[in-house]
Amino acid sequence: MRQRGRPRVAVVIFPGSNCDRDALAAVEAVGGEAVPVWHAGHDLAGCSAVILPGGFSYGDYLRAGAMAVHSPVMAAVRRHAEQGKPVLGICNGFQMLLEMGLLPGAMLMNRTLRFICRDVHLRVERDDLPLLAHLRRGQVLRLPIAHKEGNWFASPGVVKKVENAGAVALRYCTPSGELDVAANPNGALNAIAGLVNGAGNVLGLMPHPERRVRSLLGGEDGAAILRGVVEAA
Amino acid sequence: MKWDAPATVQLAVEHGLSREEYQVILAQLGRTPNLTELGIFAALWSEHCSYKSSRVHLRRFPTSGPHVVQGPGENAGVVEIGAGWVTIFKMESHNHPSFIEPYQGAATGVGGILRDIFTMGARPIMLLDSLRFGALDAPRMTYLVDGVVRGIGDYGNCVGVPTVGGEIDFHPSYNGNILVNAMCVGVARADTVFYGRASGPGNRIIYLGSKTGRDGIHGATMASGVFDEAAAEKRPTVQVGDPFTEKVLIECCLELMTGGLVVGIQDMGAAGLTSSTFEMASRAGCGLTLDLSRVPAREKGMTPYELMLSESQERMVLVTEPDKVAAVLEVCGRWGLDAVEVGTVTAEPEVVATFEGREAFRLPVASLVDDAPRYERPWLKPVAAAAETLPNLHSRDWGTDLRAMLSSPPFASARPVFEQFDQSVGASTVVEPGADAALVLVPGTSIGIAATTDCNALACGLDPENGAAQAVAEAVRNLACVGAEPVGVTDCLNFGSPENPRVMGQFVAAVEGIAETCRAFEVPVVSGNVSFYNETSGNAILPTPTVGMVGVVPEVRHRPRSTWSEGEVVYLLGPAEGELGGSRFLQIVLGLEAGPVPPVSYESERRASAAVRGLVRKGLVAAKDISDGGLAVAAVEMSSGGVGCELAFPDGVSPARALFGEWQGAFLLAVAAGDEPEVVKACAGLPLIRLGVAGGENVTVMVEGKMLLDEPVGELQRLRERVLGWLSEA
Amino acid sequence: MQVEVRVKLKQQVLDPQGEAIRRVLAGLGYAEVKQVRVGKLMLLEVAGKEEKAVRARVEEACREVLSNPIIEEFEVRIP
Amino acid sequence: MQVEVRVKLKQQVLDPQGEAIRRVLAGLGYAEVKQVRVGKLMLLEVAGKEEKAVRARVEEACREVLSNPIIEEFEVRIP
Ligand SMILES: Nc1ncnc2c1ncn2[C@@H]1O[C@H](COP(=O)(O)OP(=O)(O)O)[C@@H](O)[C@H]1O
Ligand SMILES: [Mg+2]
Repeated sequence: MRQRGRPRVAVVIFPGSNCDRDALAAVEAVGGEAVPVWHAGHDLAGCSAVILPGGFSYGDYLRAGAMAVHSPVMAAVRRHAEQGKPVLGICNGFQMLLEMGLLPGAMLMNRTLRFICRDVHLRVERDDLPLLAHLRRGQVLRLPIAHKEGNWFASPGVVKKVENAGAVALRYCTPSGELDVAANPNGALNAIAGLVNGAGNVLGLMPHPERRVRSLLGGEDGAAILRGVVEAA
Repeated sequence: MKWDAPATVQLAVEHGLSREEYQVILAQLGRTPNLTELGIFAALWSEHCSYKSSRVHLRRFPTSGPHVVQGPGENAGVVEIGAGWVTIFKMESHNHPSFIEPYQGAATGVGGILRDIFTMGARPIMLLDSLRFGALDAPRMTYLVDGVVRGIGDYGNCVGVPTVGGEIDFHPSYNGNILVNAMCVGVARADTVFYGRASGPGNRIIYLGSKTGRDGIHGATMASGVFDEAAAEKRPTVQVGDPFTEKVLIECCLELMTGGLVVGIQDMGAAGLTSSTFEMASRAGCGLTLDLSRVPAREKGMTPYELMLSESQERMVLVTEPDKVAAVLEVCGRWGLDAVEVGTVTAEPEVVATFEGREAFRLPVASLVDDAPRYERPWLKPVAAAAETLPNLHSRDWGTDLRAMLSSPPFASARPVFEQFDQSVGASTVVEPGADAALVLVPGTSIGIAATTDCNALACGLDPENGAAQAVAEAVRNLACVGAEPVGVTDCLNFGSPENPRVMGQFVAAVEGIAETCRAFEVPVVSGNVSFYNETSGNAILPTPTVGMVGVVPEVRHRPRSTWSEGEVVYLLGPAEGELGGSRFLQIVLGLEAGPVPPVSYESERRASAAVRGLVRKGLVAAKDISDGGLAVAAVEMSSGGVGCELAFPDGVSPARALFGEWQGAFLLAVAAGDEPEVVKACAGLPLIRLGVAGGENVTVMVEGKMLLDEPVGELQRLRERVLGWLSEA
Repeated sequence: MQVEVRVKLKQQVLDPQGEAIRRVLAGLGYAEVKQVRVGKLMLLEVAGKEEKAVRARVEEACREVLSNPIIEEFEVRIP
Repeated sequence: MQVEVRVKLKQQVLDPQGEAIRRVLAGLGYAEVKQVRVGKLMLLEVAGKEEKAVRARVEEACREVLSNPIIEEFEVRIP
């Protein structure tokens, strides 16, 4: 049950996180109470939703997100997720959710073997979940990506499961919403840019909604996603 | 050879000191220094650290102004921008290391300039990089371009500071000596600026950050020696950057500063522990003691010589009060950083170091810093390149000429470069790379900070004084295109050997050009960097005085546009014809590197920029200044949204000068039809020509009913994208 | 003692890095190089005398952090 | 034949990745891991029967592209 006042949303800060301040500001911008939570703690400061922000936790050394998932606070994040409460992983945060097994698959290096920062178009595949309540199925979003390891991979069996379960939240697409190799920036299987878990409370995506909550900064498509998280909290 | 062995003239010379300089050292000390002391003198008296050949000339720069908080002399310049904020910025070169190992050289260049900014209490909010490479078919060149771009990206991306601008240009004079100049802009509250000062005798010296290895020993002296095969021999261990540690350092240092735990702080840059400790002591008029045995070492058996001269990255020296040491160590521990108390500030103006219980050296601060040699090197006034008789320029196929220019490296789209850089981390980037200047919001405010780097080295080679002056003028125009008013300049002066009077003459002229123009525009030079000895086997690079300019938009209400949209009216603010002297048209199309490069006409530039600035702030125009390649190239750039244009020049103009002329301080403006009256009013008294409208699939330009250009936009864009396209492939 | 951890992409996982290297080699005339797969080589200095125990611990570390079973397989060698 | 190329950072060159991994392992209780150095493992499938000739070619490739002599050293092994 929702306590009075603005919903409290935890943004976990790891050594090397660098989109944490952006996520905190974005949460506030869409009406939530943003609460910074240090990775070495053991609880989520009574927050009802969690954001794992982007960046280069532990320098992305070894594998993106691989070392961060062993931070003390992650036990609390896992419990939170397993209790069906909202969790959003952005970019490096998405990579962590994969490393933790809260979402299926793994990230390989981009097809170009290079870091890519540019706006991409994303087709919304699900709108029947609280986290995605402000999106419409088939809608095309425009958001920036900024990563070197966003090439989502899983075994054929897992890919089939993912598709059958409707676990795909966002796919890279053309401005008009078609799927097309040229519109897939990193080579991700089935152009997958975002996934949800079976219960629908854990969402991971490579693009950066927190960078697009004001038209002055290039658009507000990101606000819809963050609003979903805040209201689901 | 042992670290405490007595020095000799031979050793001094091997360290890059002259025999005369060694005699001065003997006289000042009244004794023979040991090897470690000699190494320290050699580092601090190197061109790189002492500016011994340039200092007398750099005095010509205007460095003060009503808003200047800190001019040259500190780690970076500080300027007030209102509402209690200051901006702190600097540009620095990492040319030689990047030629040896492009990836690590460029990466550690970015790391170094970031430290110069956050060491002063600022949060870095933008990075820019000004790059010069040789011909793409020169040996190793594509490898160098690729390595430098990856190095800049991997470091800045990981640290999480957006890389939002820069330049990339190509010329055979850089075949054996590329340029990598990195610029960083930060912001801080006016009352939390910190300085590199070891003040307050009794205060403690804390070493913070990565352990010290044998990296880059002699780096400072190498950056000050002509770059030849021999240099490769005495090559030190290449420094490897660790952006993760840097990111943690930034957060840790800012926390220490806001926590009131810092008296003075400085990064260990060139000549590592040596320059940081001596400079901090010198600025404070104090001295200090160091226990080198306590310095965290990465390798076994490191000597005082190595500990003092190592250039291991991601290290800081911090001064704090005795009763705050524990608190400092606690914060550093939380961030997982090594922090060790290594010494104490003393009143006696000398640095005394002990190692394994005995004195390693004792040196007077003044002799090393203040009394470092200064030279008035002989120089020859450069002769500005004159005009050459040009072939008949009537009835050419201008479309072919334009395509030739757009297919050449100097006009390559930089997209494959900057798409490897995180341009929007920080969620404050209003104008990303691709426009004339970058615009970023001060976090949590609507104050915009704009930055650009500019230098047309081709023009500087033809006429160093006017070329450098034009670089300043172009920077002012680029800022105007995003609505920003200049508040300060940093520079990175890249030249050949100062011991060559011709090169020294280029340097003196370029400094004069920058100084005069900054004075005219009332923009102070608050920081900068000189990089000499950019030459290989006697061939110097083009004189490349890179100008980095920072501007402010007090309140950003509209997102500046650099491309036009269907139906907008297109105006030329400026004369219909430009000058062909020193133009890209002569260089690329006619194969002539010929003058003259005109001087800057301050008054008209100032007025045009002011008008554009105001219109952009109101969101009334999309603006682009006319620089390299003239109006034709500016029109192509404004079409990069996929919308062409139908333009017509006034009767009687010379097609070549109208299409490809440069240097007039002109702008292209695109205006919604309804806003024309306001734009015309704002430009009253300035030359304003209505050229036509934006729209269609082609870029078309006519004069007197004759079609000069009629080219499909898509094709023109593809030509520009192709040149560096390989950079975005696996 | 010196322990060597070898982490490779699983056979069925495509390796764009290896493929890029192969193409570069082919371009330079090394046509005889038919395939390249890139992995990680981690050299650990581990305190401990008892080889079996050390190996067990390092394998545990591999499962816990050093490799990702979805895309990688690991091998621990003690020379 | 199968050829293994091992590329390591030279001993005196800093390995930030290895150090970061060591710290995390220590945090997870693997205090006995005193040092970690990360290198590249390249597994090449090379056409050719004559081991000596193949080795020579691959070593040439290592000098030319597969390693960066300024910071790395390489070793070619034919199992
Ligand atoms: N090395 C680079 N890094 C980042 N951005 C770059 C780089 N080179 C060019 N750019 C960007 O590409 C755009 C075009 O560059 P340039 O033609 O030099 O602009 P201008 O001529 O207006 O100074 C600018 O926005 C510039 O910031
Ligand atoms: Mg411009």
